[in-house]
Amino acid sequence: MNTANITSSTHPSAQNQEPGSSRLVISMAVAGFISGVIIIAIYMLTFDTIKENKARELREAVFRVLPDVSHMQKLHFVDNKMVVVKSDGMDDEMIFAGYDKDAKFIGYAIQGKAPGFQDTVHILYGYLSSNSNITGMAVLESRETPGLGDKIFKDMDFVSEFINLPMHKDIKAVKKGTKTQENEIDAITGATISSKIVVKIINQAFKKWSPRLPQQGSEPALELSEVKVVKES
Amino acid sequence: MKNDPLKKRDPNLLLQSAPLLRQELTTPAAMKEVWIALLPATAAALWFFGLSALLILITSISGALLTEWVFTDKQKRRFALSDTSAGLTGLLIGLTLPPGLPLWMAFLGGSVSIGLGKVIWGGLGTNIFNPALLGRAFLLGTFPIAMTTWGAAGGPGEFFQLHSSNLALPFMQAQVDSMSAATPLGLMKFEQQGTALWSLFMGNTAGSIGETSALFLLLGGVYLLLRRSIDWRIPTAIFLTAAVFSFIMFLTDGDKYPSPLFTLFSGGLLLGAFFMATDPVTSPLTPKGCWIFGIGVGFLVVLIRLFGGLPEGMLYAILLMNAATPLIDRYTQPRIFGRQA
Amino acid sequence: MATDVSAYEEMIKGLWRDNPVFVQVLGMCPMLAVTNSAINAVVMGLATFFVLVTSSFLVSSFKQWIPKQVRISLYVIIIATFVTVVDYSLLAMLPAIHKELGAFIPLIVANCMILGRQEAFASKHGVKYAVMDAVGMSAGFMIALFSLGAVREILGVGALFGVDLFSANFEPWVIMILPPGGFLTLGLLLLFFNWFTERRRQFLIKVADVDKIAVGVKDNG
Amino acid sequence: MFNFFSLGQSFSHGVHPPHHKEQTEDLPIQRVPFVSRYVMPLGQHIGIPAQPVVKVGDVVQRGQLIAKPNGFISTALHSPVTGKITDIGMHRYVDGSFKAAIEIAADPYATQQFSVSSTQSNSNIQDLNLDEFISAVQQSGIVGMGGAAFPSHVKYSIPEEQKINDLLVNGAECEPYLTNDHRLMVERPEAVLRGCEILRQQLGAKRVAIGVEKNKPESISKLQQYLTADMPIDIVPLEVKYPQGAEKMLIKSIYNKELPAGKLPRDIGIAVNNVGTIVALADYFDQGMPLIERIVTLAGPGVEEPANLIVPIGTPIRDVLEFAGGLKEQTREVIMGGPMMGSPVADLDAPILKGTSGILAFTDAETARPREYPCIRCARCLEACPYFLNPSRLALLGKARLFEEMQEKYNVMDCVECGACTFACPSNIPIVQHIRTAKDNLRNLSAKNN
Amino acid sequence: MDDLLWIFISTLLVNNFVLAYFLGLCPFLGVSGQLLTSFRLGLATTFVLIITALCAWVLNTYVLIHAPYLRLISFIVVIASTVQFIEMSIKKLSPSLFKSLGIFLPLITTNCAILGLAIFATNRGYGLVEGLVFALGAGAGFTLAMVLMAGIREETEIMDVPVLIRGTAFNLIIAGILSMAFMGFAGLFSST
Amino acid sequence: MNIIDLITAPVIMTSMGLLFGVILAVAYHYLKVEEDPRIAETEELLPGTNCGACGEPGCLPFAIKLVSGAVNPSGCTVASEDDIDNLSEFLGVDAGEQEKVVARLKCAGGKGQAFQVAEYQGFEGCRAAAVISGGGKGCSWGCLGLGDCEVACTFDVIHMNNNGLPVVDAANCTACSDCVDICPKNLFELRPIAEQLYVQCNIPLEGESVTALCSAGCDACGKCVADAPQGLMEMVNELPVVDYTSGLFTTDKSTKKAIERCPTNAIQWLELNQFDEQTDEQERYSQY
Ligand SMILES: Cc1cc2nc3c(=O)[nH]c(=O)nc-3n(C[C@H](O)[C@H](O)[C@H](O)COP(=O)(O)O)c2cc1C
Ligand SMILES: Cc1cc2nc3c(=O)[nH]c(=O)nc-3n(C[C@H](O)[C@H](O)[C@H](O)COP(=O)(O)O)c2cc1C
Ligand SMILES: Cc1cc2nc3c(=O)[nH]c(=O)nc-3n(C[C@H](O)[C@H](O)[C@H](O)COP(=O)(O)O)c2cc1C
Ligand SMILES: Cc1cc2nc3c(=O)[nH]c(=O)nc-3n(C[C@H](O)[C@H](O)[C@H](O)CO)c2cc1C
Ligand code: SF4
Ligand code: SF4
Ligand code: SF4
Ligand code: SF4
Ligand code: FES
Repeated sequence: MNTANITSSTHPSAQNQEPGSSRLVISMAVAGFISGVIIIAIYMLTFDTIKENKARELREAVFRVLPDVSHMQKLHFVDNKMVVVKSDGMDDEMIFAGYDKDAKFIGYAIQGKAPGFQDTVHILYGYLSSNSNITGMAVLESRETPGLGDKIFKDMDFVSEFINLPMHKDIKAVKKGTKTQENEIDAITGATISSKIVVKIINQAFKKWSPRLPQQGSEPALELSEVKVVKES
Repeated sequence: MKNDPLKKRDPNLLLQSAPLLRQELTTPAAMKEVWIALLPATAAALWFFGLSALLILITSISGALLTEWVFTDKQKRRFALSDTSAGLTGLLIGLTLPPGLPLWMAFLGGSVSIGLGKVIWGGLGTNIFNPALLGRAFLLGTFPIAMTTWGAAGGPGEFFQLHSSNLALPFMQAQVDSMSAATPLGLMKFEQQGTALWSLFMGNTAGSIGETSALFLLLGGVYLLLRRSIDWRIPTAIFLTAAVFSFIMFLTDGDKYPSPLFTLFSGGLLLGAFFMATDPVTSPLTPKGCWIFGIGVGFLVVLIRLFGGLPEGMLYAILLMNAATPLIDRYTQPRIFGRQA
Repeated sequence: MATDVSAYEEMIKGLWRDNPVFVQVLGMCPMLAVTNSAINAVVMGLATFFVLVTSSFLVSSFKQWIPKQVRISLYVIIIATFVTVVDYSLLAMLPAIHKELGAFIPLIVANCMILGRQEAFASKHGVKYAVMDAVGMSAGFMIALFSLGAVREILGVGALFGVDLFSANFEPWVIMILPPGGFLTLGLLLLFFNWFTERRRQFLIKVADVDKIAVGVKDNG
Repeated sequence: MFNFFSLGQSFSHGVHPPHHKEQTEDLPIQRVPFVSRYVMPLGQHIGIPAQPVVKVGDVVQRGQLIAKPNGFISTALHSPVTGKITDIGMHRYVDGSFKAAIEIAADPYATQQFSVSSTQSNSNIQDLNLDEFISAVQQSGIVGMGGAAFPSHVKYSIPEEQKINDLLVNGAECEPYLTNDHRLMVERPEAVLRGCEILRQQLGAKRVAIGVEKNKPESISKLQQYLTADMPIDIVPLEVKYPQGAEKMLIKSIYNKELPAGKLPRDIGIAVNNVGTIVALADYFDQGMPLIERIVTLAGPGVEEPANLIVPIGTPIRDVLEFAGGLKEQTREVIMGGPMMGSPVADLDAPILKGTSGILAFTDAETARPREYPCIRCARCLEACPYFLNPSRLALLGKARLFEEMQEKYNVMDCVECGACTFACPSNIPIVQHIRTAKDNLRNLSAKNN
Repeated sequence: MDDLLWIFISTLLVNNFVLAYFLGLCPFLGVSGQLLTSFRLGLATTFVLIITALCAWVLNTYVLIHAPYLRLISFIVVIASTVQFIEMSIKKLSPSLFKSLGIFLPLITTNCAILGLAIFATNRGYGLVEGLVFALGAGAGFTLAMVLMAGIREETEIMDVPVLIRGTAFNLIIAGILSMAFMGFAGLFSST
Repeated sequence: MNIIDLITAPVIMTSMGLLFGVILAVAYHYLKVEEDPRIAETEELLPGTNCGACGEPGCLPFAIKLVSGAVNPSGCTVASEDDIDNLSEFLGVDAGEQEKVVARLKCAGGKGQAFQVAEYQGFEGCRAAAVISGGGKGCSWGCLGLGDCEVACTFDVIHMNNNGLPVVDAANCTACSDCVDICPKNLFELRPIAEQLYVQCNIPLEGESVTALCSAGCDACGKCVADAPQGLMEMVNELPVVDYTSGLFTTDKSTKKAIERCPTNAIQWLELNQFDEQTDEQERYSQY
C-alpha cells in the first residue's frame, strides 16, 4: 500500500489553506485545454465515417420507401415554395425528393411523427405526386412493445400494405381481415393502436404536405451537391 | 374433589393478556367468506367457458398453493396453507384469465402471484400489491398476445369444447384459436361497437372467465357487503366515481364514449371492485383512506379505458392505488378522541 | 513479488467481493437501461471498461497536481472526455449498436461507479494499482451486465447474442425486455447473489474459518 | 333529553361482546364469613402507600385504622376484621410481585360489628365544609370502586377557578360477567340515591346523572322507584356497548361532550364516580363504616357456584373461591376484574383489593386461543377503538419495537387499554399487550431521561 | 399546446424517467427510505432539471452549433458548475432552504437523470418551452416515483420481510412492480 | 474541416475551464459558510461521489450524520477500507483509555434455580410478560429469561443460555446501557470489569422466604460479610454490598474467601463472563 499517498491526500487540514485561487483556475483551464484537444482529435478521426454512416442510413430509408430512386436531395418549405437545402441536419420541416439515375424526378419521401403506444413513433413514407400513391413506409424510430407494436416495421404483411396505396382520401386502419375498401389497412392483431398511429401519421403528414408540394412537373431539379448520393448496386 | 386446582400449587394458572373474550370471526373464516362469495361467479365461469375455465382455475390455484408451500420456511410450513388465502389468490387470478390461455401460463401466473406478490414480502398481510393482480399484470406484460386473445362465451352444451390453445406445451406458443372474439371493451374502444347491456349483465360475452357476468358478481358482492366482510366504502366510491366520470364523457360524445352502465358492467370493474380493490391487506385501513382509494380506482379505470392505450384498466387502476396506499394511510390517520384533527 | 500478489488482489476483488453492482450497488442506470440484449450489455461493458481504465490511469498519474477543491470537476472533465471518445468511436464503428444504446453511452459520465473509483482509489494509489483496480472493477461491472443481459435476452427473445436458442415456437417473455423485466431480473439476481454469499458465509462459519467470515454480505439497505 | 325508546345514548365505535351477565345478575349479594388470615397491601392504588400505625402483635378491631395516609394522593387503611397483626412485610400481590402489607390473623370470634371511625364523629354531614369533607373521605379509605381504585378525595379537591356542575354516576357496568354494580343498584337503590345527594351537595353540582346500560332494566326501574321529584337526579339508559362505562365514553354518551385528551373530567365541570364508590360514601357518612369490604362478582365458566359476595378487603382469593364451591377442574386462568380489562391472577394467595370488582375463572375452552395470524389490515380494530386510535398500526410497530414512533405518530399513550381492538381482531393479535408493552417501555424511558 | 400537454403526461406517467427510462436510479434506490427526504429530493431534482433544460437550450442554441462534439462535456461541466454555484448561493443566503433542499443538490448533479434530460431534449430537438415542460414532467415523474417508493419502503420497514431479501434486491423488485403498474398508462392520450 | 474547427474545441474548453474555475474560486471565496469544521473535514474524507448508496441524500448529509454519531462510517459503500479506517480514526469512535465497564446481571435464577408461579402465555419479550401480572415468575425480582436484552443489545453481545439467563460477552460489551434500559426488572448494571466480587441477586428478603423462591438467591445469611476483609462488605436491604471505594478489595485469597461459605453461591468471583454460554440452537428452536 502506498501509505505516503494516503496520508497526504486524506489530511484535509493540511490541504485546506493551499492551492490558491490561481492554481485552481489554471488547473481547470489546462484540463479544459487537454480535453478539448483529445475531443477534437477523435472527432476529426471519426468525422468522415460517421457522416458516411448517417448518410447511408438515411439514404437506405429513402430508397426503401421510394423504389427506383438513385439520387435524393432535401427540400425545405420556405416562402411558400419548396427549395433545396444542403445542410447536414434534418428536421421536421424537411422532406426528400428522389430522382432516378437520369436525374428525373420520381417522388417524395416524407417524414412524420406522433405519440405512439409507448413513445413517439417516427416514420418515413414515399409518395408519388403523379398518381397520389404511397409507395412504401419505413419506421425510423419507435419504442413500441417488442413482439407487438414493433410489428409495424417487422411484420412484412403490414409494411407491404403501404406499397402502392392510393391516397385519394384518408386511409383507415381496420381490424385484421376486415379490409374492404381501397383506402383501408388491415391492422396488426394485438397492436391495433400502433397500426392506427402509423395511419394517423401518414394522414397528418399528407394533410400538411400535399398543399405545399409544387405543381406536378415543376419539382426542383436535382442539384448535384454534397448531399447527393448515388445508390450503389 | 381429587383434582381441585385450588389445592395444587399454581403454576398451572395461565397468564394471558386481557381481553379474554374474542369475537367469533377468524382470519381463515374471513377468507372463506370470499370463497363463498365467489361461488356464483365461478359457477358462471364454468357455465360460459366450460372445461377450459375449470382447467385454468385448477392450474392457477395449484400454482399458487405449490409456490406458497415451497417457499414457506420449514417451521411455519405446517400452517402455510391453513388460512386458505393462497388458494384464494389462485382462484382470483384464475378468474381474471382469458379462457383460451395456455395452462402453463395460468400455472406461472398463480406462482408469480404468490412468489412475487406475497412470499417475498413476508407472507400473508405484508404485501403492498394485490398478489392476484400482480400475477395478472406480470402475465399481461409477459404474454400480451395470449393474454388478449379471448374465447367467445358458450353455454353448458359446449362444456367439453376445450380451447386447443389451452394445451400448449410449457414455454411454447399456443396454436391460433379459432374461437377467438373481442371483449365488449375492445369492441367499444377499437370499433366503437356497443354490447347489449343484457349480455353484459348475464355474462355471455367474451372476456376473462370470471369477469363477464355482472349478475353473479353482484350476488357475491352483495353477500360480502351484507356479511360486512368488505369495506362498503371502496366499492361504493369506485362505482360512483366511475359512473360520474364516464357519464361526463358520455355527455361530451355519446358515440365515442360508452354509457356509465356499460362502464360499470363491462370488463373487470365489478370483479375488481368487489373482490380485489377490497382486499384488506392492500387497501387502506382508515375510512377516509378507503374513500380516497375507491375514488382513485374509479378515476384511473375510466381514464385508462377511455384515454389510454389499453381497452381495460381495472387491473392497473388497482395496482396503482395499491402503490399509493401507504401514503394514503399515512395522511388519513383518524382524529383521535379528544384531540383536534 | 509480494506487491504483485496484492495488485492481483486489487483486480480480483472487483469481480465478486466488491462487485460494483452486486455489492456496492453503483451504476444501476446503464446497467438496467442497456441490458435488454447480451450484445448491448457487452458493448456497454467494454465502453465502461475503456473509460474507467483510461481515466483511472490519468487521475492516478496526475494526482499530485489536482487541487482538492476542484478535484471532482476535474475528474468529470477527464471522464467526459473519454466518454466522448468512446461515443464517437462507437458511432463510427458500430452504428447499429450505437443506435440501440442511444443516449446511454454519454450517460457513462454519470455512472457513479467511475467517479467513485477515481475518488476512492485512483486518486490515492499508484498508476499500476489504479489500473489494476479499474480493470477488476470494470470486469465486475461487465460480469453483472452480461449476466443480466443474457438472462433478459434468453427469456425475452429466446436467443443469446441474436442466436435463437429454442424452437421457433418459443413464446418470448416480452416483459423481460421491457423496463419492469430489467428491475425484476436484477432484483432476483441480487437476491441470488445475497443468498449465495450467505450460504458461503454459513459454510465458512461451520468450518470455523474465522478469517474469511468478514467477507460476508454487506447490508445493502 | 332522554329518549327511552331508542337504543339508549351512546358513543361511536366500540364492540358488542356477549355480556354473560345471566350467570349472576339475579343472585342476591351474600356475605362471605371471616376466614383465618387477611393481607392488607399498603399501596392499593396509584399514589403513595399508606403508613402503618400498628405493630406486629397489636390487636385491632374491625374498622380500626391500621395505616394512615402518607401524603395527599394516599388513603387510609382499616382493618377488615377483628384480630391480631402477625406480620408487616412483603407479601404476594395479585400481579405476582411482592408488596409491603399488613397481615392480620382473624379472631375466631370476630363479628360483623365494626368500630366507628374516629374521624366520623361528626355525624352531621351538612356541617362539613368541602375541605373537611375531603379529608374525611381520605380518612375513610374510600377509593374508586370502578376498577382503577383512584383515591376519591383527590377527585373532589378541585382548584379554585373550577366548578363542578354535574355529578356523573357510573352504573354502566359494561364489562361482561360483572354484576356487582347491578346488584348494588337493585338491592340498595336508596343508598345510591343518598350517596348522590351527599356528594352533589358537597361538590355543589347542579344535577346528577346515573348512567346505566339498558341490559339492566331492573336497576333502572329500582332506582326510578326510589327517585323522588325533589332529587335533581336523572337516570340515563345507555346503549349496551363496550366500553360504555369508560369515563370519556360515558361523558360523550350522556353530555355529548368530548373530553379533550390530557384533561380531567373536572376541567369540563364534571365529576365521575362509580355507584360502588357512591354507596361507600353513603355508608361512611351515614353509618361511619370505612372502606373495609366490597362487593365482588364471582363468575365465569370455571367457577362452580357463581355469586355476588360482600368480601372483606384483604381476604385471600383462594378463600373466596373456596366459599363459592371452588374452581372447576378445567380452570386455566383466573382474572381479577372484568374479562376485557382485568389482569390475570398469578397467585391465588393474593388478597382481594379495594378495586377488585370481580374474580372470574376461565377454562381451557376460553383460554385455548386459535393461532395468531398476521394482521390482514382488515380495519376491524380501527372500527372498534372508541378512542379512534389505529391499533393495527400500533401492534405492527410494537412488534417491530418502534416504541417512539408509536407515541410520536400514533399517540399510543392515549390508549386506555380497553381491549376492544383485540376483541375485534380476527387474526387474534394481542394488540393491547403490544400497546401495554410499548407504554411500559416509553414510561421507563422517560423516567430514565428525567 | 396539445403537444406540450402530451410531453408532460408522457414524461410524468408513460415514459417515467425512473420507471421506464432507468434514469436517476442511484438516488431512487438509495435515498427512498424516508418519505420526507424523498419528497424534498424530488423537488430539488425538479429544480435542477429545470435549470438543466435552460442550460441545455442556451448551449444548444449559442455554443454547440459551432462545436457539436463538445456537447457532452459542455453539458456536464456547465450544469454541474451552475448547480454548484446555486447550491453555494443558497447555503449563503438561506440556510433553512439549504437544509431542506440545497443539501440534495450535489447528489443530484452527478446523477444521470440530469444529463439524460439534456441529451434527450437535444436529440428530440426540443425548443425552450418544450424543454422546460419536458423537465417539469420528468421532475414531477421522478418525485412521484420517489414518493411512492418511499411510502412502500417505510411500510415494509416494519413488516416481516425476510432479512435475506431486504436491501437493494428488494427495492429493485418493488421498483419492477411499480414499473409494471405504470405500464397501465401506456398509450395515454395518444390513441386515436 | 478546417483549421478553425481544429482550434475551436481547445479554445472553447479552455475558456470554459477558465470561466468556471474563476466562478468557483470566487464562489469559494465569497460564499463560504461557517459550519462545524468537523463536518467539512469529514466530508473531505468521504469519497464525494454523492451516489446516495449509503441511503443518505449525498455525502454532506452523510457527513453530518457521521459527526452526530447517527451512522457508522462503513455505511458508505464506495469508500475503501483505508478511507473507513481514516474516518473512524478522525471521528474517534474508539473508547480510549477509560477503565473497561461491562454489563452485569443482578440475578442468577435461571430455569434451573427459580420456579414459575404461573405460566405466561403471550408473545416473547420480558417487558411484554412483565406487564401481564409480572410474567409469572415466582421471584418477582428475577430475570424472566425472555431475552429482551438479547434483542436490545446493539452490539449483539448478549445471548440467552439454556438456563434462560443472558450471557454477556464481557470482552465485547461496550457499556452502551441498552440492556440496562430495556430490562423490566432492572437487573443489569454497568460495573467496572475489575470489580470481580459480585452479588448475583436482587431479592430484598431473607432466610426461607428467599430459598422458597430461588435456589440461587441470597438468603442474607451474612457469611460473606463476615468472611471478607473487615469493612469491605456490609448488608444493605438484606443484600451484601461490596464497597470498592474502601480500598480493601484485592484479588488475592483474603477477598476471595467471601464466596467460600455462601450457601447458595449467590456471591461469585467473576473472571470475565458471568454465566456459561451453552446455547443449543436446536433446543431454542424447538420452543416454537
Ligand atoms: C404489455 C403490453 C404491451 C402492449 N404493446 C402494444 C403496442 O406496442 N402497440 C399496440 O398497438 N398495442 C399494444 N398493447 C395493447 C394491447 O395489445 C391492445 O389490446 C391492442 O392494441 C388491441 O388490439 P386488438 O384489438 O387487435 O386486440 C400492449 C398491451 C400490453 C399489455
Ligand atoms: C395524577 C392523577 C391525578 C388525578 N386527578 C384527578 C382529579 O383531580 N379529579 C378527577 O376527577 N380525577 C382525577 N384523576 C383521575 C382520572 O381522571 C380517572 O378518573 C382515574 O384515573 C380513573 O379512571 P378510569 O377508571 O377511567 O381508568 C387523576 C388521575 C391521576 C393519574
Ligand atoms: C375501558 C374502561 C371501561 C370501564 N368500565 C367501567 C364500568 O363499567 N363501570 C365503572 O364503574 N367504571 C368503569 N370504568 C372506570 C371509569 O372510567 C371511571 O374511572 C370510574 O367510573 C370512576 O369512578 P370511581 O373513581 O368511583 O371508580 C372503566 C374504565 C375504562 C377505561
Ligand atoms: C375481502 C377479501 C378480498 C381479497 N382479495 C384478494 C385479491 O384480490 N387478491 C388476492 O391475491 N388475495 C385476496 N384476498 C386474500 C388475501 O388477502 C391475500 O392473499 C393477501 O393479499 C395476501 O397477503 C382477499 C381476502 C379478503 C378477505
Ligand atoms: S385498547 Fe387502546 S387501541 Fe385498543 S380499542 Fe382500546 S383504546 Fe383503542
Ligand atoms: S383487527 Fe387485527 S387483523 Fe384487523 S387490522 Fe386490526 S390488528 Fe389487523
Ligand atoms: S446492551 Fe450495551 S451494555 Fe448491555 S451487554 Fe450489550 S453492549 Fe453491553
Ligand atoms: S435480564 Fe431482564 S431483559 Fe434480560 S432476559 Fe432477564 S428479565 Fe429479560
Ligand atoms: S447511475 Fe443513474 S443515478 Fe447513478
